[in-house]
Amino acid sequence: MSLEIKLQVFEGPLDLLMHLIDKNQIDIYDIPIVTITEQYMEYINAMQKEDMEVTSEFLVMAATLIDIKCKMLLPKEVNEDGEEEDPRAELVEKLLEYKMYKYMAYELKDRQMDADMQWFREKNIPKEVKDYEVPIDFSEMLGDATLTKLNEIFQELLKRQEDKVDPIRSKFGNIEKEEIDMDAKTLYIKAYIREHSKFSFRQLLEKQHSKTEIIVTFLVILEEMKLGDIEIEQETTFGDIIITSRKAS
Amino acid sequence: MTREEGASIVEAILFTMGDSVEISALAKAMETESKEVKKYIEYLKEKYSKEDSGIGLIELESAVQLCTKKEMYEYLVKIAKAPKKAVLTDSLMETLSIIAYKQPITRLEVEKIRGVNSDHAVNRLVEFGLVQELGRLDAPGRPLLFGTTEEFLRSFGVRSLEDLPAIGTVQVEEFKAQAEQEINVKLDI
Amino acid sequence: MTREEGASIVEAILFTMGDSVEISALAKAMETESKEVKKYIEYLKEKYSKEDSGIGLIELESAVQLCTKKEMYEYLVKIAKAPKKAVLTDSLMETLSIIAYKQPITRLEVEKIRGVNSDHAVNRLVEFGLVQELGRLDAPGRPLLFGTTEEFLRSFGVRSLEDLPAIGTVQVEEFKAQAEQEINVKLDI
Repeated sequence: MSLEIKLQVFEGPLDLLMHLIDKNQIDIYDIPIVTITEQYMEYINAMQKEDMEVTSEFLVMAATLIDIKCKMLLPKEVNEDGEEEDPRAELVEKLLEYKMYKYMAYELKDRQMDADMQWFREKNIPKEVKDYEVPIDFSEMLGDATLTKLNEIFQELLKRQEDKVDPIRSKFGNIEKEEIDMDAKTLYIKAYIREHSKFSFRQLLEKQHSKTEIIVTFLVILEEMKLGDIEIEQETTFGDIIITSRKAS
Repeated sequence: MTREEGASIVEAILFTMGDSVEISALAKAMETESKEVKKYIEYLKEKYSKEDSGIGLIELESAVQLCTKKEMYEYLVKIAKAPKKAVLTDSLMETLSIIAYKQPITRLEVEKIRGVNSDHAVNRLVEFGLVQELGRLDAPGRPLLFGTTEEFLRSFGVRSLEDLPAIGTVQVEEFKAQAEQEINVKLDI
Repeated sequence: MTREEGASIVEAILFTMGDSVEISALAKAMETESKEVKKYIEYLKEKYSKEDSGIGLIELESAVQLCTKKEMYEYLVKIAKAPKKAVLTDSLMETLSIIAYKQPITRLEVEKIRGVNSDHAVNRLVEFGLVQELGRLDAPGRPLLFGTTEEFLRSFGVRSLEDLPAIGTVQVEEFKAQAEQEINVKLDI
């Protein structure tokens, strides 16, 4: 059966299916799956010929239709309640839900056209109101700030200055200067790989202290793996990584 | 404060602000209870219902806003430029209706119902100010949840989400009847 | 068209336009005579003169415009200018104390003492009316000099700057003693 569809663009596979169902005036609860699948495939083929974009969603639906078609040929499956299961049921449900929202979309569009006739106005604040400055409630602003407090704060500041302590940096914890020589680190790890035939990643990390060192170690391991000098195994997620060296002497 | 005075203040505030104003904000400015403000709003609604009023009042969830009456449209278009409204394509309308009825909803759920990736549509609706992020779902990947905005209510003449056109089994039954009728028609030919 | 209908149309048009509208333009949109429009305007003026109206109408030469009644300004201020709560934060207090004791002082000097950029704090204090510009320093760049205001004296209950609590070496010695004491206490544990 040839299908005269002027290739129109559908929102998606469900939209196309709805179109085919409407066009054939089919009862959505009793879809002749063979006919619909044929027509659907015809459309997809036509789309491909016309160089239209056939997105993966259309192909997934094609697969679903063919799957349903196959199941229809097989003896019917029976569910827990002993009822026969219709392989089309899930698709029908999907189509109905989609159709419902499509219908609601039209309903909303009507409402929108109606609401478009109501107009609003721009904000228009009179100059006097715009220029008005809210007076400051000084007693509220000061709160418990007294002259004594003001004096204390200033004394504190002077003291800080005397101590020549940077008020910001003094609040930081201890910062250790890190000196990592990347090249040296890389050489060290490469040497380790040559010296050990099999070792764990954790074992290698034991000698590394800072975050930067660990990151460098990890990167070197990745690099070595890429070069094929080592092999890596990890049995479980977050488990230890076992490294086997091919270059070990 | 008399009802007339109260109503005049609410009117002045709404007129000046143009935009919707929360009833609680009105109450605060007027140093009174929201309950009282609602009385003034009722008074205004009655006043605006008269023939000599070109203005109306719409309620949006817990806020109110002034607007022109629909009957005035024909005169307004003659003198003023129609406010620019976002043109919603079918795919945007579809996505919007799903979000409106199923909110809060994730992108993935919208996609499941439509059968196609809907990220672009959702993003456009957010750009148009009709849809907003509501937070994140407490599930793997913590996907964003979307819902409609106040602008949605205004644009679609809906007072609150409860006011959305009813949806449910009735429609489904109607579809069924329609489908059956269509088949009969076919047979009749 | 009844007077009421005419008035409602004029109202709707003026409401939407916001700006003033020529009477002749109104007449054109309503397909009537200016003379008629003037009658509707009279009707509106009377309607707006009632107690239950927050809106008024102003006539400008041959045009008309809607506006909020002046009596409503106090409420508009409350809603349009939600006051930002003025609070003296620690950083403002610090800056204020430096300006109080070291005035006249430039922004740069304040920054040197506090060790952080204090432009924002100085500006806030000026906004609050506790600090004012005193002039410019005769130095490269001619930086502004700041000092406290009369409001500062009033707020802190000081009659003059000489009345500010004394500060000097005595205090510094006290701190030293205090600090030593603290260390001893620590050692005692």
